Amino acid sequence: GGGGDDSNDSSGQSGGTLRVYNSEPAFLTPSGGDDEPSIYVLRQLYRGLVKYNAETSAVEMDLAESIESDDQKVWTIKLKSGYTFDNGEPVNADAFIRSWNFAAYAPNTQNNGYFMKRIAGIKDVSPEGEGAEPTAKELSGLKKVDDLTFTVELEAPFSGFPTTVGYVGFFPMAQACVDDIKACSEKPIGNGPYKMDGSWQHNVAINLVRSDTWKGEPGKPDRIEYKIFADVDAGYAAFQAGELDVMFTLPPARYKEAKATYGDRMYEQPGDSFTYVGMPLYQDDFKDKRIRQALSLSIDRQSIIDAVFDGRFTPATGFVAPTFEGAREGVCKYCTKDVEKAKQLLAEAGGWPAGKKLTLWANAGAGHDQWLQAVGDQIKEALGIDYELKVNLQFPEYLETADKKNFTGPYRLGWGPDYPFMETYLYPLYGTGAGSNNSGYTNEAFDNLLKEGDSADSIEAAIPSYQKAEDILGEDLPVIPMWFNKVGAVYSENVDQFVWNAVSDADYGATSLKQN
Amino acid sequence: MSDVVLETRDLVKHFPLTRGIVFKKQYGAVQAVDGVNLQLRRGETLGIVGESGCGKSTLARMLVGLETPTSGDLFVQGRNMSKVGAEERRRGRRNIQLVMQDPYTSLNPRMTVGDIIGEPFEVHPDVVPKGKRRAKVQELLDLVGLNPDHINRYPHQFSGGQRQRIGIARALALNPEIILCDEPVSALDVSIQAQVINLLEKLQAELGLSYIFIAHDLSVVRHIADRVAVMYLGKIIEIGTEDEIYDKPTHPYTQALLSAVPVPDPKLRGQRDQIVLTGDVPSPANPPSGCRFRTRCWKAQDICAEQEPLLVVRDKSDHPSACHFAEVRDVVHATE
Amino acid sequence: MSDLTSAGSAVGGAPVGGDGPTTEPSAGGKERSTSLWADARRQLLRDPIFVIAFLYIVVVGSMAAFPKLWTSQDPRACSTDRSRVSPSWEHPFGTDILGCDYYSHAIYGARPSMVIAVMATSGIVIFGGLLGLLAGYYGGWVDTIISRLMDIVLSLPFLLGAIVFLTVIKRQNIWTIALVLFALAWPTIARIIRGSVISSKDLDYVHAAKAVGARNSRLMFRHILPNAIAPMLVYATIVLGAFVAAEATLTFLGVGLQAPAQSWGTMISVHQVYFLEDPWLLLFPCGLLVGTVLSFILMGDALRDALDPKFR
Amino acid sequence: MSTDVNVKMDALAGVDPNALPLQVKNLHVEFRTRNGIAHAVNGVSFDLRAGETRAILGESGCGKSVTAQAIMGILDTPPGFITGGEILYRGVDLLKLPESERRKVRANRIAMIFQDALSALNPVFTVGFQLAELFRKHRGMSRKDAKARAIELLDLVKIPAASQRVNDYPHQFSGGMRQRVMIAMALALDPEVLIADEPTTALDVTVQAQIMALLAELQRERNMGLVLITHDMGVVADVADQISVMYAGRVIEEAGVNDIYASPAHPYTKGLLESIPRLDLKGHELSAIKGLPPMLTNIPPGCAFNPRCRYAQEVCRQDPAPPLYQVSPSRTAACHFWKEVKGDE
Amino acid sequence: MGRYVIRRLLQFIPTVLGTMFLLHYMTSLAIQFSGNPARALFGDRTPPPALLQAITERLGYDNPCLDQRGNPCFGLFLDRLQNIFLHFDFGVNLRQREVTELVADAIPFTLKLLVIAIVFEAVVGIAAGVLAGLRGGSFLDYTVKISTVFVISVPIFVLGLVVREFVGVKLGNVLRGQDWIPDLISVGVFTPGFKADYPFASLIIPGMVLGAVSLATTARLTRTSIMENIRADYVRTAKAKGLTNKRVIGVHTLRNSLIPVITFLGVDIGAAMGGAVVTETIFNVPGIGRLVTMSARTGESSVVIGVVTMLVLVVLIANLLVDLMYAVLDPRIRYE
Ligand SMILES: Nc1ncnc2c1ncn2[C@@H]1O[C@H](COP(=O)(O)OP(=O)(O)OP(=O)(O)O)[C@@H](O)[C@H]1O
Ligand SMILES: Nc1ncnc2c1ncn2[C@@H]1O[C@H](COP(=O)(O)OP(=O)(O)OP(=O)(O)O)[C@@H](O)[C@H]1O
Ligand SMILES: [Mg+2]
Ligand SMILES: [Mg+2]
Repeated sequence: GGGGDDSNDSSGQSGGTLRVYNSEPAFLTPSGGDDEPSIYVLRQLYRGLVKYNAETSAVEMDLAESIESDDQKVWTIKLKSGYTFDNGEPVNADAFIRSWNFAAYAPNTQNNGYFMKRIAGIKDVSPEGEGAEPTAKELSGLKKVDDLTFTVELEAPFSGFPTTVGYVGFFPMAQACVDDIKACSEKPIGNGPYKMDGSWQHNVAINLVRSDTWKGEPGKPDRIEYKIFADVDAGYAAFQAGELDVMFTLPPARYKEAKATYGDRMYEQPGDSFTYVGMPLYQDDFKDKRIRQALSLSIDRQSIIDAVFDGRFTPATGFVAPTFEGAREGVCKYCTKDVEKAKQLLAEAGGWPAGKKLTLWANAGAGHDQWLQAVGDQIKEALGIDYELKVNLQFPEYLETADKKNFTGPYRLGWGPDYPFMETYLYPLYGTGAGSNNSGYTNEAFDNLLKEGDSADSIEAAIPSYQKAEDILGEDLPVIPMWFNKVGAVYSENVDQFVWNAVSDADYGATSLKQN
Repeated sequence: MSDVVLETRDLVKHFPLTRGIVFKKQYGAVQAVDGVNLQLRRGETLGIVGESGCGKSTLARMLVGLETPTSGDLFVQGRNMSKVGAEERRRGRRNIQLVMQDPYTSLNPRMTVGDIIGEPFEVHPDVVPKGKRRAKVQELLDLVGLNPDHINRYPHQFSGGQRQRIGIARALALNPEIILCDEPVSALDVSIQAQVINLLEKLQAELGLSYIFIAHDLSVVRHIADRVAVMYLGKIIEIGTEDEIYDKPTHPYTQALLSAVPVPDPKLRGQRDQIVLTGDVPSPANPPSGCRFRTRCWKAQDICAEQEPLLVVRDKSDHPSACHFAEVRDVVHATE
Repeated sequence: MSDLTSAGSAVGGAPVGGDGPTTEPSAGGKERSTSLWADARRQLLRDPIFVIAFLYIVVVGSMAAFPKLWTSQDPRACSTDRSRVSPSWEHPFGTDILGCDYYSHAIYGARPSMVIAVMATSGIVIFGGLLGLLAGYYGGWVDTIISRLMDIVLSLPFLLGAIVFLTVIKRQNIWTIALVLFALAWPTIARIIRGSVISSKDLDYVHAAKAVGARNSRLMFRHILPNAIAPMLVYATIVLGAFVAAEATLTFLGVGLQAPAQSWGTMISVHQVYFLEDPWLLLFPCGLLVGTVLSFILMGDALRDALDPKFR
Repeated sequence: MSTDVNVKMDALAGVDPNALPLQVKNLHVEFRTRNGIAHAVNGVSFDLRAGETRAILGESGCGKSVTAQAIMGILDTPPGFITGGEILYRGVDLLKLPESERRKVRANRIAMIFQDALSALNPVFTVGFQLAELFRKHRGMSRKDAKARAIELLDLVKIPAASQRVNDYPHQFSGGMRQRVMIAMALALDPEVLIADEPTTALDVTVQAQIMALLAELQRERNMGLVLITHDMGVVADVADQISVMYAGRVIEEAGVNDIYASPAHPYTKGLLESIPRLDLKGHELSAIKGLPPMLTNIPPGCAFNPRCRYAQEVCRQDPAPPLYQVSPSRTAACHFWKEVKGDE
Repeated sequence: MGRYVIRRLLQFIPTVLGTMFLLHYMTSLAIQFSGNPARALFGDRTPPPALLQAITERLGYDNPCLDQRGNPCFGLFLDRLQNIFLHFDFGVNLRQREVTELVADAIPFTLKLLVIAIVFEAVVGIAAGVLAGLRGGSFLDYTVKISTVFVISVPIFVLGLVVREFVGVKLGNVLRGQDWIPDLISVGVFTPGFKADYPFASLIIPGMVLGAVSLATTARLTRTSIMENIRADYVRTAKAKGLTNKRVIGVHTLRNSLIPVITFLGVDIGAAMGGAVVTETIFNVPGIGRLVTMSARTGESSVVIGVVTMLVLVVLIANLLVDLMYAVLDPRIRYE
């Protein structure tokens, strides 16, 4: 990070009030906020060990001086000195250890406890057994060396560890914050370039102003106002009425119109959220990979994207978002429509049970039924398999159905990366016994390739192993990749330069306003 | 006394006044009827007169079983109706039928005349066998002077007088011995009223019916009744034959009532001995002590407030009268 | 003088009341049995608004009952290749976002909308009517219990209640939606019936029937109910319309019918977002829906006028 | 007394103090309803002298109230329309006056009492308010003075404890007292003509006697003309000077009170008198008028009474309806056979 | 009067308890049948069991009865009642915020919205109804009738969306382009949604949309009521008193006619709260309706119970006020 001198010479770049769209955050604490709206605010209030390069997604040191390991298992982290929280507490090794311990300890009920799962000793603070009580309050893997140095021991080697700690869940917390977490969420004690002005006006607004305790590169706007909307359509209407400067997302159906109206002020970029149709491999009908391939071959992804989403997505031909390092096109050879081949594969697999309907699953109320219906229509047309939709489960029940592996047919789900490292698309979804492996996929070769990558010497060195693993998926199709989103943000005429970070999305602190 | 078809002994009806939601507390009662003794003989017409709200209708409703008496006994042909079972009471009720006041509301607008008059047969299927009911209804229509062909018409297609005839036909359906008429002609025009009164008299002569005839029009009552009872605030205050009441009234209230009736003869104007009462009828929820009429009575003395006068024959009268100072006074022919 | 007053009646003495003031011109011969309903029918048929509304409902009803009569297209033959095509000769209403024929959708969409409205309305009429009748007729503790029950349901704001129930029930098909609409709306009808029963149970003709010995059931169903039914009928007609609209609103709120079920509600809520770009996607189902609701309400109005004795 | 406040503030142009307080000439009123045109009033005429009581007698629906409403100018229009005739107040034709002028006549010069006092009084305002309103709007009095006058009036109509009752609502009064309040309201501005539309029909006989006595007293005091609408032959015999008998919207007989009772000249009047049971005449069967009054939408040609009339002959069934024959200098009857009727006893 | 109020308040108890139990049972069933709502917090990621369990406990969904399908969970209900009535503790939502706090945040917006809606509905509805009622059958009457009926037959969300798009955005943008229009109007009133800077002005249009739903009913009710009263005898009396037309209508007709309308408006508060669900979503008003919709969808039973219970109380109290108002407006209604 550079010093605070550059903003002074480029006059007209700094200052003003940036009004942005947001939804109501869940928690404004690093340990609790795991939802998009929270993260958007938290990233301006707090800063962590590393940050991501806006264009390349590469990891850059932020508060950390260095993050190093010999064995990819025990990591030593050295901090820069001189940073403090808004309340004057120093940002030191304790601030990080405190924060991570606090999140991990199950009785604290912090949502980001999930992300501490790789750190040694997690089983003691957040045991897995039904009704088991934690036996420790602190993670045994975190050790303070001196004020500005601490070590992190992982349960298993993981070469991508430095990429993960840029996530808000790994940001530091002040002692005062941990002492009264509720108050800290209402009026955060941050260590970042902005601090809250007043307190959180729930469902209405969150206003940030520049923090004078921040030593790093200052944010561009003097003030960031997050206007809170419950509904993206309402937000877009407000944008149209000139009440917002940045809208980081668009209502799906308004994309075309927005592009026409705000073409030059629209920011588009491939995104990283992955939508797929999972295959319940635990059902006999889907055990044969040729069936899965046939289904995938029947789908014209682009046509669905054009019809239902105004062409806003990128058809997926692989399992890793194209923006990620190591991602390749055409990993999945069955991901473009080819009816002849589909029919042939289906026939080879012995055909589909006559008269049996394919049940397509999605959770209710999120608008998935539309495109799923189109998928069904295409399968029906290509393979003559009639389908029915099962789209009435609310999200909790839907997820429980997934956890319990009770789907009776293809199901829609999505995945967003936790850190900018291609492993995030692989192990959690397809690793044997992994948390989000809903299809019940298990493949020893795949698991071994992942392990190989995890213990590679560096991030770069890990990639080839992961790519091999992805190739296996491309053949086995435990899930049918559908598409990756495309970022579509619009900004107002007041905005001079809009900054989008490939990993952490819209960066309001870096977005500058026109001065007049 | 075998010819007494209906008798009441100390018949009382109090409507409780309550308050509270779960635990209802009674804080008073409307003493609508308070100890009425009556006898009705076969073939006779007993008139009941009195001011509005004095309890005439309530009494009538108890007699036909629409209201359960608070206390007291009702004998129909010697049987105590409050002591017999529900089924017998229902059968006993057949013997007393009711003709109501308002011909416009007493007929169900959605039923045909045939259904209305035939309803008693459906309720008591043993009276007329199924197949003959229609013929019987037509017979009844004919009896009350309506065109039997109109059996399928609806009430709104008839005039008030005609409707009242339908009501009478319904009352006659079960061959009752007693017909209770609660102001049957009050709602009718004079010219029509006469038609109905004539019909009632004719039916009585033909079928040997006994009538209890309630009205507040004293002239009509005199015209039709053999005996007359005068009610005031839930009690009978004077009872006697039509001549005794009209020509020799002894209770001050009866006298005032009679004197107030305008006589359609301009020659008598200013010559009658008119007694204009002051004040209103007291509330039946809170009647005066002793004699209930004392608050409006020009003869009232201390005793009237203390002692309730019994309905008995006194020295200066030849028929029962509930006044300590009962005394004959001729008001109708006062100064002729 | 009696010979002059008796007008040749068979029995004598009592004059026959001739043809009363309200008798129709003496057409001789047959008696036409006119009733209030017959009167009302005649008046309704003379009311152009009623006739138009009624015809509209007949059309919509036939769409719901016999969709094949109106279209030969399969509403589920879709192709994303022809998504949101404007109306044309082949697709008179255009196509929807999935490229299905919008016209046949609209036709087939009538059924769920109408079935839900009709089922829920008959439910509240039967159940609400019965409870209202019991409460009004018996009074006392029966009334207390039923009234409290009505209070409880009525104090839940309708849409909120529907959202809570439907999210809980989760199976959002026409049965459950009808059930929820029914469960939340019956007290209104019960209240109406209770009111009119209370006011009509003391009518003279009820007492008259009681005086001839009629039992409770007879009094209730033969005398009280038929006269309490007019306000209920009027209300039921209006409620039918309201339910058609409620189904759409629930769908908009995400607790209504779900794909692939097709109702006007789902059509509106799926396509409302396109109403600036492709307004017809909203206009067609909305038009059908509004027309239906409007027709029901206007029919209810006309019915009220026709049944109102003040107007005859 | 406070006669000063009773000075009419608004003078009415063209008033001839010597003319009769009220004259109705050939009044026609019809109702245009869905079921056709109802001819409610078909040529009613009568005069009213100061201090005189004119009774208008007739069966239900014969047009008595409509006549009264037409005189007051409070007919519901539509459906009611005055299609002909004149209503003269001291020589001024009220029907030709503009509404603003007409309003000044109401209550000030011609007042009216209605049959059902409960529904005729506004249930949501106190009796005092409704009385005081008259003084405030017509005399421009202050609230306080108007209230004082209201109490005086209640006293005048013999309501006990008037100063307390003035703040009560109509439903808190008994039937007789309400009717007295109505009378007080009608007399408030000291009108010259009072129209009483069945003022005692809803009341008990004892109360009726009180009210009629009160009305007679007040009428005498003020030398007021009274139009008494009723169908009670007894009341008429007690109080009326002149009688107009109406049938099917038409005056069919007009005479002084004694003449009519002694020898009715129209068969309808005669039938009416014979069909009342009389307290003093017990025994003989009532002679009813057969049949029913005609529907006003469908009045039979000729004499409207002909289908029910025992004297009716061919001429009665043909138009035109019988004119008002001069029976004696002071009485008329609309019957071709009035002589027979009158002589037949 | 005080007695009456107390009695009515006592009557609330069973209603409120009944409603709470109903909601409690529904939400318990939801958990029993579809699982722990806390699970949804983690979405695609499977949470560590201990964490999930801790959160479940914190949210109060750990009662074993919630695992037994159909169990009414009386124990849990009693606990909840205790918490609510003894500690005023309605529990927390999934984000661990106190329900009381959530409601306190949201309710001012909803109340403002309701006030605007009711005032709009009352003023416009009554005015339209009076105009239509006075000229029954005229062109004006017809226009009012058709236009109001048309408004009710359009589902509120369609109305809301159209108004937001055309009035809030399109028209608003035009107005905002004019310098001479004050910001309060162009930015505050003509806005596509609620704005914290114009907490009242920006609710006017949403309030009007909300009010529009019942506008028709108000107008029609007023119309019928006026038409009934304009023929009433006391209006005739008022005319006979020589009062001006304005006074006859404005004083003698209107007050009587408004009694049923006011009753309706009171009852409508409940319905309007329901409508607020849609309006608040469309116009981004951070009120109760939006809160409860979201909570119902995510299965946050404590929020649903808490919020709806409070709403029910508001509805009941509104009804009580209406009754009292009724007594004020109509002296015939007397309470002991
Ligand atoms: N169901 C009831 N509950 C309470 N009070 C009642 C009830 N029925 C009648 N009353 C009261 O009982 C008294 C007598 O009433 P009833 O109807 O018998 O009078 P009535 O003599 O028939 O009067 P009218 O001549 O007006 O018909 C009245 O004060 C009335 O208010
Ligand atoms: N508003 C109205 N609309 C239609 N017809 C009316 C209206 N008012 C009165 N009429 C008709 O006018 C005729 C005369 O009515 P009116 O009220 O004058 O009778 P009435 O002599 O006063 O009878 P009653 O003795 O019953 O008061 C009746 O046939 C009635 O139906
Ligand atoms: Mg009675
Ligand atoms: Mg009249």
